[in-house]
Amino acid sequence: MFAQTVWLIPCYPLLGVLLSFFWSPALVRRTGPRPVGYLNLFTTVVALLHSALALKAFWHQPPQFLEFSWLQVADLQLSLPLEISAVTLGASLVITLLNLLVQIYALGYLEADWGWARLYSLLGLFEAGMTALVLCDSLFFSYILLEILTLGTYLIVGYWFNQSLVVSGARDAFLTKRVGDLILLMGVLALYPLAGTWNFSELAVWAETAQVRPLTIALIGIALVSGPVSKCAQFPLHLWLDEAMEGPLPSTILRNSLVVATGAWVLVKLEPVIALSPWASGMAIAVGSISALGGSLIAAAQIDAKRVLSYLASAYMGLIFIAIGSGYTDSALSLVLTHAFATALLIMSVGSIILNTVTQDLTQLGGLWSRRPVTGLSFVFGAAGLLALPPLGGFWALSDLLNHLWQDQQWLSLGIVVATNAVIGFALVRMFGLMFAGDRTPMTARAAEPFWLVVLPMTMMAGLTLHLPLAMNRLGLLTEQLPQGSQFSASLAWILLWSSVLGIAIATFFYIFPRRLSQNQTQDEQADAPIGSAVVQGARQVLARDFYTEEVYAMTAIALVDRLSRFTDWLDRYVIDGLVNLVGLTSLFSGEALKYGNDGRSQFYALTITFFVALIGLYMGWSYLMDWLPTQLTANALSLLP
Amino acid sequence: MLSPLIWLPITGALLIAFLPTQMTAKQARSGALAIAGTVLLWTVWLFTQFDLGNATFQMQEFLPWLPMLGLNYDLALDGLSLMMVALNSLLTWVAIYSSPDKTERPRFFYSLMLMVSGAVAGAFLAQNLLLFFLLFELELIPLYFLISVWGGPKRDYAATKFLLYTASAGVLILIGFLGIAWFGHSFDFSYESVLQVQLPLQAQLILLTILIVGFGIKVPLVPFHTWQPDTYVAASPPVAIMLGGVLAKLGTYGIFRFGMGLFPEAWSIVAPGLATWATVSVLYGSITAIAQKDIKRMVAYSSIGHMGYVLLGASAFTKLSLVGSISQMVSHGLILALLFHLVGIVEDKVGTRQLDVLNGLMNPLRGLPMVSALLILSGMASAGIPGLVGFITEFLVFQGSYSVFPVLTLCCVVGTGLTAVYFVILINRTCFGRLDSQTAYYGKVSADERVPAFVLAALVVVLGLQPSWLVHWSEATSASMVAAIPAAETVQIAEAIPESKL
Amino acid sequence: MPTATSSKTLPPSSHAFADIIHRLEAGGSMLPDTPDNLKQIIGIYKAYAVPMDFYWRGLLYISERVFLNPLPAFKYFISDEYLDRPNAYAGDNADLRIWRGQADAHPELREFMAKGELKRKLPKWMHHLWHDRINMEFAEACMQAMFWHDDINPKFNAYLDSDAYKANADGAIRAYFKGNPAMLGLYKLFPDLFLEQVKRLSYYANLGLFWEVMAPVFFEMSDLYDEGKLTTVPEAMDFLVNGIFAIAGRPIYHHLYVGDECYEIIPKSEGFTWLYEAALPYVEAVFYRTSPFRGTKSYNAQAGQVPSEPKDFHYGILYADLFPVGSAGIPPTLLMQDMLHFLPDYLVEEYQQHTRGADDTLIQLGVTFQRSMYNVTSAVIQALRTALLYPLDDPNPQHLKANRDFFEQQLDRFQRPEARLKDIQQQTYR
Amino acid sequence: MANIVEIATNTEGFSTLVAAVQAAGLVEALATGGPFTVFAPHDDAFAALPPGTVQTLVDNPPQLARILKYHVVADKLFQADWSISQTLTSLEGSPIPIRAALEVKNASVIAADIEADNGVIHVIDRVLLMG
Repeated sequence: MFAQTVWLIPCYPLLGVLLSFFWSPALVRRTGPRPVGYLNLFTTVVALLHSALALKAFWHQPPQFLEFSWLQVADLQLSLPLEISAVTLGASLVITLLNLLVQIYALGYLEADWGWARLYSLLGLFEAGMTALVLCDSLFFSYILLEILTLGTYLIVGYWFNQSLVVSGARDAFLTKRVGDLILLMGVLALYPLAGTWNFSELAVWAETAQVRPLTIALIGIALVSGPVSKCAQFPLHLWLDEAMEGPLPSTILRNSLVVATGAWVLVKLEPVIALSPWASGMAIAVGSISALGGSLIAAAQIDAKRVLSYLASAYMGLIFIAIGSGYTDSALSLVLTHAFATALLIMSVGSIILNTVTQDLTQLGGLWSRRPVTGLSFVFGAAGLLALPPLGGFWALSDLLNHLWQDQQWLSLGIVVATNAVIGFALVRMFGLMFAGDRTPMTARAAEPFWLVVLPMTMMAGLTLHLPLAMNRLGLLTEQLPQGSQFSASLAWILLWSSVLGIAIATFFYIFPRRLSQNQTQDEQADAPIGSAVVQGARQVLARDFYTEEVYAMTAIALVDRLSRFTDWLDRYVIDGLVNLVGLTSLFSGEALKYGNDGRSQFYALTITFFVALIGLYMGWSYLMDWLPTQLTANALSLLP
Repeated sequence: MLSPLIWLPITGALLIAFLPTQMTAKQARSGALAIAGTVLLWTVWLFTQFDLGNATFQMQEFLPWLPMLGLNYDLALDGLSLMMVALNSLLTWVAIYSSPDKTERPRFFYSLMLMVSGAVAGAFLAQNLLLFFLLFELELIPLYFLISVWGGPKRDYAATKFLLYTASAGVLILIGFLGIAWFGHSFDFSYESVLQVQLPLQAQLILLTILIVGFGIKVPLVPFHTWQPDTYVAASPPVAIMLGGVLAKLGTYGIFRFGMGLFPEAWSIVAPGLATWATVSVLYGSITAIAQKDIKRMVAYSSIGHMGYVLLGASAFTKLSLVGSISQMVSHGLILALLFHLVGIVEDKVGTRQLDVLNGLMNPLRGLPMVSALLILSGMASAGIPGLVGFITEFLVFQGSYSVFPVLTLCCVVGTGLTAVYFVILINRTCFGRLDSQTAYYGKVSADERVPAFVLAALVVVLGLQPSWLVHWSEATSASMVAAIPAAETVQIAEAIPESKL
Repeated sequence: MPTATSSKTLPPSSHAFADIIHRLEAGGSMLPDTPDNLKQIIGIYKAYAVPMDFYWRGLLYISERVFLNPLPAFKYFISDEYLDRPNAYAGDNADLRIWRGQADAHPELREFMAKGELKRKLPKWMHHLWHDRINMEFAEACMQAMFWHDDINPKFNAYLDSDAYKANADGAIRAYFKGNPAMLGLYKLFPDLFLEQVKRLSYYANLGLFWEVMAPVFFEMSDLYDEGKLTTVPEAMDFLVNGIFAIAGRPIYHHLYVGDECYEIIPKSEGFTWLYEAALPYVEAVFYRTSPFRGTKSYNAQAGQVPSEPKDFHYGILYADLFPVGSAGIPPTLLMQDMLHFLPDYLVEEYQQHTRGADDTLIQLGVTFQRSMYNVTSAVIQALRTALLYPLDDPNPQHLKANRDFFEQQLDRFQRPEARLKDIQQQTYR
Repeated sequence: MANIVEIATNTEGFSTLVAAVQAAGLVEALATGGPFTVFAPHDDAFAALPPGTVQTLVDNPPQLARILKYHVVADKLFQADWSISQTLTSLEGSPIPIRAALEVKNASVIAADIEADNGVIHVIDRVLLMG
């Protein structure tokens, strides 16, 4: 019963979204907007229960498929297929569960906010969109949902629209994701004539026997990978995630843990198609490698608490891209899962700090450990969950990936994964040190743990992160590599563990010890990198400014579109319309400026049109003329012959 | 059955204009609205009578008029006409509804609006080339007055430009029609008999080119478009709705009916060129829109881009792309009308359309929150966000055209990306941002101003979620049009291009 | 010095706000004295006093009863005892009887709590969930501002960091968690976690005790206006100045009640006074500084929009842009909404006549509130001048010069572009 | 000679001050401790305060004591001693600015250098307030 009605799962939050409209501050005047929060909380709980019960019913069952017809036109049939299986229902359970916690967190974090109707309707939209995405089995509908989520991102980042950085952040998030979406759309358009289907399951079957020209499939594969590149905030389309940090923090939790992973999910589903072309999978690995290492390095140099975590999300997604590009979809899904929980927890704890220290500047924080131990411990658990530190989830997921890479002798990727893990460890411990160690600062002089509605979901999230390995074990995500126990597996685990320890140790040495020893140092000295040489400072600056990606964008793509649009505008006004305006000018000089209807002007309109008509006529008949003229000429020429 | 679509508005127009009673602006508006509403209801009834499976013309009406000239009163309806007539009836009602109560010289204004509506409906229904031409020209005069009397600054300039361009279009179309008679040696201008005429390919090409250019001016296609931004900007919002929503469709309708329909062989030859032209139009319109500072001008350029998709679908002439193109005409009409209506409200309340000046209209108490929300909706619909009608029609065009013109189709997809760019600029500047506390004492938006917006927005959403209600009407017609075009060329192109260009 | 002969007046000020400084020197307010301004500010004092009557009771309830409850879901559901709790400065048994008015909760407040805007008697929790209630979150935000800006209340904060306080708090915490080994264990593990919470609760008490005084003052002003006894803006200001002095010595303390047992965390005998430890820090923290609203400022560290020093903060009501009230992220909306329920009829009518009437009353009353708080700030400035400097009619020109320097120094803070002092001089700013 | 309290009690015009000192429970300290410099506000100074001010203070002895302590410096300073310094530190802890030869903060000294056993009294015309 719960299985056949899984299509209802996205409908509950969607209903909440629709009802939220009635609490718009333009409509509700005498009472406040809070009921909308409770309402959406309720629909989320219903969706969560439904997911859980359906999952229970589907445990160890083969997947089932449902199909809803949407549109049939000409020779195109669009129907919405749903895949109901333990995996999709499990994903939907994770999504609704995290949504529930985030929505509770938002009750506390935004308790003084008046825009709940918009916030909760958008959170609900994300919930509905993501549950629909994991349940749906069609590339076409996945594309539709991703596009709608792109719009949702625009609106939720633009939530505090009074503020200018929010507005530009929303813009950039929308446009960057849209670029990815449209490249994906190109892939979607191109794939159908070849495969004849958009259903993932049928695509997988098709891919087994597909005979396609290498260039064609390479281009399609690259297009299909490019869409998720922007979703998952991979280089070079990663900047939006940083700017999206202007949005309200609860939405950030959701975005960094789940929404960025939607791209990875689609990519996992498309893996058979991508594997058809070494170019496409190579691109996934390359992009993932750059993002993993680059993102974690950038994160290690940020001074903004939220932005450290945003770049770490990029980095972790990079690891997932490596996994998908190399064909290990199971590792990729484990990574998605562990990342979602750990990241959500990290952001929740950072939000709990920001909420009552009024700053997210790491250089202005410090000395919070003794007074904020709940948040501190949550941060530690989150960091441990993300890193390869046994027994938490990140360790198992990463060592699983590492094992695969070892078996396939992907040494470069293996090195990148290990190095990234070390850098992530460094970045997280550095952040921990800057926030919690040392003496208190003017910003942290008074810091009590905040409202219980913030702390409660945070501690629950911490509990979930700690118990994730057990759940993964139950789900069979760990079994694959644990029983092997062969030699390289164990040594790999050690390598991984040592890389984490190395990163942690270096950061501890630079950011926790000095702050504990000499607490009299001024904030600036403490905050800046411990090593003072110009080269290091320069490198730090490059990293802190995100490799100057923003500036590069501004000088390239943005400048190009801007210049081009100005040019065509100029062209339009002065060249195409200019033939007309020329007369306007002559008449201006001859003192007849305002006589628009005069004959000279009309003649020029006519002249312009005639000119272009002749041109277009020539163009339209060109191919024909080319065929026709020679024959005529030959005929004439022949006729001239005696 | 079809005549009321023409004669109801025209009679109404005459009544409002010449009834000797005194009439306030409000009464004139109510009268016009009642007539437009009746026409709209009549159109709805037509839908119930329409035979979906029938690809040929339906509900024919015939009256001999001047048979010696080949001119007869000959009306009929197929899927394409039905969509266009419906759009006309709806947008006429919306345009009249959105006209402010305080319009000057109201009787003249509303009778002209109804006149335009009746003439346009006639043009969409005409089964006789000369009748089409007459009605096509008839609509021109009232519009000239609507622009030059009730327009904004530079209205004379814009009206003259509009008149001259459209008149030139008319001349070309007339030349084309007469050319058919000349080459075909028959002076029967009824559509059916013209269809029977066999013309040499050479003549077909010449005539087709002339007609495409003639109608292309109306659409408009680059480079014949420069009248359009000036005119849209100068025209008052209701007139702009008629211009952009309905009259532009006369151009694409003409290309479908009298270009593709009459010269299928030549069509298959010029199609690749036409598709390129359409793509250039799409990219040119979209890119130029980005640089605009005036919302109306921006929307005008966006319209150039969106009409390009219609032409792309027509050039590809697959069943899917044709259905897509016809639906795209409707969806573009709805979205454009919504945009112009909202811009009209913004201009009325805030007193400017300049993107550099506008700010923070999302503010729930002092801004225009509902208008902003709908502006976002319509902008996103135009940018092709799924769930709204703009997406599915564009998608059908793309999917239908991809197999024929893959590279050009992908270029047009880039065009939708550019659309997103300028609509985000528009929304960011108008809706987002902070209200200026020195100036933000704007008036309230009345319920009357909201109704048309809600109606259009509801259609945009409902047809976006349930597109079969939009696309089915034109399926049979599209199929029969495609069937008329020689298939060999199609197949040849379809196979040649993807492999060579991909 | 022979100059102090005929003219005791100083040459005109060259300050950017010279007009306003001359007005202050003449015993006026920063707010121009117009009948419309008077009507607006008195009306809003009334509308402010009713929710304030709830705020102070709620704050004391939380600090004295809810205390360290880890899941304080019902902390806003104050007990009847606190609703009936006699205001120390109103009612027949008041410590000081200079303001009339009743001791227990205001009848309009009681009616609103019972019926709300739904105008229906429903259980408390239903009104609560329907958001048909007083926004205590606003009071907590003010408290948080006072708590967080730790440089403006040196004596009080020094005591919070003292061993005596630690010992008192320790006793209170142990008593409160008596028989709860889990929380006691947690306390043993993280003593600072709990101590910091108690410090914040001390600020709950502080602000509650502050507002306990302001509520009857505002009620009295509204009554006097209705009786025709307050006729100008300066009179309204002087009434406030007198009130500030009358109550200046009121003790600020923090007690905890476990059952009937009272634990003195900050005893009255520490000598903390209403003026020095509550009123002045309140004005500084809430009127001037607070913290940047998320809806209007970016917290992005790289953008540098948030000053790195708390003393450079200037986001209080005197600087606030009220036009975004009602949008997302603008916390003063909470207060505006609370006042909306209790507007006197003459203000409702006034708002109907301007801009969008009922549609944007929230912003209009916000602007009014800003005007009224400029008047309160004027009262504080005049009171400080009285306490620390010289009478306005002092014969000694050097004393007058000192007064002027003081006024100029105070008004310097409004030279920031965000300050609304210029706007409130115009009646068209609504 | 007599101690500070005795002098105040026996001098005309200090009844309010004396009553306040008694209410605040400072008699003992002022009578026996020392040496002190006391800036003693005259009765008129108390009377000049807005209504209710004194009443509230008298009702709350610790708070009153704090205000009174602001008038006391823990040293024996004659006018010649204190008038050359910028500020004095009061018993309450806050500084007392000296603005001119005969001005303590915003109060003027009416009678200076009244010596007592355990200190010196200066009579001022205004109640001093911290801040």
